[in-house]
Amino acid sequence: MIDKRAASAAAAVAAVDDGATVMIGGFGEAGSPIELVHALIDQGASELTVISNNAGNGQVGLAALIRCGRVAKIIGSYPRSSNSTVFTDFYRAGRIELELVPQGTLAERIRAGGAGIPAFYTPTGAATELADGKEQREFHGRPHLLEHALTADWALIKARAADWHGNLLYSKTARNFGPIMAMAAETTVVQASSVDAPGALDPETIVTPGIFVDRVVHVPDPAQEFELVAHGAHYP
Amino acid sequence: MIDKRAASAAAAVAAVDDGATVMIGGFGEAGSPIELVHALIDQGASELTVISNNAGNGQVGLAALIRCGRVAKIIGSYPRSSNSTVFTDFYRAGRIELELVPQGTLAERIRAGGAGIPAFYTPTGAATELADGKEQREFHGRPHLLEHALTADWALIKARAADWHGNLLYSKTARNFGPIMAMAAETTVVQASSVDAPGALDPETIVTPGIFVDRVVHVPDPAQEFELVAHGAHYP
Amino acid sequence: MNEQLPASLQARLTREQIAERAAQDIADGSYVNLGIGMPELIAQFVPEGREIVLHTENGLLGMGPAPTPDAVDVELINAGKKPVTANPGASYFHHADSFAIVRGGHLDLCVLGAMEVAANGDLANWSTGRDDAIPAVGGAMDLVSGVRTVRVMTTHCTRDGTPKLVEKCSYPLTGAEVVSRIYTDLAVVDVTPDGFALIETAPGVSFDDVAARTGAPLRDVRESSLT
Amino acid sequence: MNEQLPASLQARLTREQIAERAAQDIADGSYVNLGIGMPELIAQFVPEGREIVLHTENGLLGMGPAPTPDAVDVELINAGKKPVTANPGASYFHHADSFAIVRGGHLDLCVLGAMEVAANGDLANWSTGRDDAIPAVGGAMDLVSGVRTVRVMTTHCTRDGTPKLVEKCSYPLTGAEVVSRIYTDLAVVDVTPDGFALIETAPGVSFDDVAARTGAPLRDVRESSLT
Repeated sequence: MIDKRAASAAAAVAAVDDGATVMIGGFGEAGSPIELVHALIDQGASELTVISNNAGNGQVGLAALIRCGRVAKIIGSYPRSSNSTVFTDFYRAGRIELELVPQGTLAERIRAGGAGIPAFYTPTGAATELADGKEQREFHGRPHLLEHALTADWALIKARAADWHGNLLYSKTARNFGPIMAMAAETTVVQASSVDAPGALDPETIVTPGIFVDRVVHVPDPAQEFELVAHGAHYP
Repeated sequence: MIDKRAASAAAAVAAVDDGATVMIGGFGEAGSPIELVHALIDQGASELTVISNNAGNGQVGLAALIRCGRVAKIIGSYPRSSNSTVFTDFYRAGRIELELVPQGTLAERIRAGGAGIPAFYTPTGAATELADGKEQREFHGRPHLLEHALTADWALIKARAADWHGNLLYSKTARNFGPIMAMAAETTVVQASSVDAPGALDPETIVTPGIFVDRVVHVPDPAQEFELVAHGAHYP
Repeated sequence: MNEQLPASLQARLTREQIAERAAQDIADGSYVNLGIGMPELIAQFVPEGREIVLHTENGLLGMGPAPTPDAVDVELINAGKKPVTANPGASYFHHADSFAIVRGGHLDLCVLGAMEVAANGDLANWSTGRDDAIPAVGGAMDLVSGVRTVRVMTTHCTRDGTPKLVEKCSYPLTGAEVVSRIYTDLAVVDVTPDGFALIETAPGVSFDDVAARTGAPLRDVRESSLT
Repeated sequence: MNEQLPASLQARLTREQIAERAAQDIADGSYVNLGIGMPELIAQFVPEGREIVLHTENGLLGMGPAPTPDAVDVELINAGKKPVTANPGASYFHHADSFAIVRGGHLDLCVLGAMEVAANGDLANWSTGRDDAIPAVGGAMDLVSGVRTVRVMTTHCTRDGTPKLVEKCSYPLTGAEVVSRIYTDLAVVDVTPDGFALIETAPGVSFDDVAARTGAPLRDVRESSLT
């Protein structure tokens, strides 16, 4: 029988090793798997490479993971925001490495990682300083860059609804990186507001097929990062 | 106001030029846009390059387009089937060219065409005769082939439901190549069993966003290729 | 701006007026991405009778205006991370599909902010290049390399009066030869094979006013100048 | 088969029995793609208590058995273009997503038919290479290059008695060094770094029976042979 439900967020992330690469879903405050990231903080793994579009907000979630000194490197497109003081401080102090990737290239590299495409060419970033050190090649008379797939040991993502097989539905723009990160990680952990038996979700509307998901944690009433940040919440 | 409804299948394909490249959706008999292909036969364009997984069945749809002598070349993965005698005859007589592409590479090349990726590397087909003439490169110790994007002047596809913006839902495994062909063609024409005002489709469940679609033809009770073939139907 | 302004420049356009002007050029039925910041205002000024569909790169086509405060959904935001709504006909998709729309050339137009635009259409709008800056690029490079028409909405000069329309960008590029038209508080300027071309000024602003505040040669191609 | 068979080979396995044997090795919870033709039979023999999820490359995960004649939906078919059903927990997706599953290494196992399998795991199952053949490859090359474990289900020899397990394939390859195990009407044979290894015979079939019908050296690594 296929039942990917985990007993708790803690159980779901218990096996994360020091030095692991972890994809974390979300764009801005929408779609952040706050409960899973907090469980990862409690779990204690360090020297992590985190792949995430942003670098966290306020003093919770990914920002708290950084503040606790667990993140050696971030791969993302937009680590700067009005609420991202933790990353800014660590970056200025030379305590965290950054690989900056254009947002569409980041998304495509993650999808490629999930789709078994080791590398692809893209026009994005050609003739900019983000092209430095990258292979260039012309197609249709335009310069393109060779970009390599991104994969990860773990993906932590957030869904609106799941079933025991790991089939997922998302909520509005909180979908963002969830579906492609689920494809690209060795072990994908999902927190979902509802978790039902197979058959509960319409097969025509499933966004992430369960084959991409390994563990489902039921978080019926997830914290919204937006609200935690607005209220000045700290974790731990 | 955005209203992509076409008055008829004939009107929707009226501008197809001789020599055009046309993607035609469907896998086996599921998802074949029969009414659109028959309108294309009536319209008369010839010397077409058709991108389609299969090469038609019986004496209707794509098989009829070939029989009428309109197709100069097919790009597909599986033109041979028990019902595809038309293609077989034309191929043996040297009257049609074939570019054979592994099915997953065909799908990825079409998606790449729609996604602005001019080329990508794939392990599929390495060390086979379908690698002949292709650039090879090693990634992670395995040989990979460089494959180029496919685009088209036209895509003819079939959907279950559409709205005036061109947002689409599909039916089960008739979805197959529709969503990616819609992305990769300059002009995408859809035949849909229902066509409603914007707002009728749940934005969370839309498979093809309307931006990929140019013309929507309402075909309330489409012929099923499977049944036409079973009954020995001929077109025209 | 510290310098004494000539009377004509007292009347330069507000942000809303620039947005309104930029909106005039958006064709009915267009698919459009509006950059974070000033360009977002354009959505409010689309002329009546035209329907445009807004794309926001975090996964929504058919973005509507900001919600009323009681209708805010923190899981429905735009690329600037502000709450928005979804219009009838909207659709949600993941980030790879969203940038397939961008990179694949499916958007008709994007209007972006700028730090500098060069006379050949080079755009700089993502980094000051300063050592202490926190690097952040977002989707800007994807937009300029994928969208069919790239326009800029910006003040003509920085707060200290330095021209933003320049011979060559001093800041790191977002993309090379990508911008085709610039809307500012003083003028509408096209990027042509022969460099900047003035096609329109704000009411009461002269060609000389604009040329004096432009850091590269400016040709006058206004209808009025040609008669 | 024209030759006179030894008594032991009269008892070789039926297609259903080969399928049943292959099904024994599929772990509970596996994601599996079964090739068109003989391998499709395996789905009927999954041991009780094990749940496996079948992928069909034309866009369905969670494929169920054939429908009753009155429940056929012509828009719900498998890769062999035959009507199927969808189990609870199924999902539909387009072809690029379907082959992302294949190429991305997400399937645990595929079992394919074969024209030839070489002692190094090379597989030929898509083309006779004859001049008059209609080329057709389908998803076979994608499956063998993407799925973690590739096994073969086939008759041990062709109808005229020619071995299908060979030193080197004579037909065009589907993939190089991809097959790890072969289920036939006579035996279960593994592909090892040292070539073919017999791990099991059908009841009443001897090592010599199998070796005589195998076109490459065969080692006997059965438990019984090692005691």
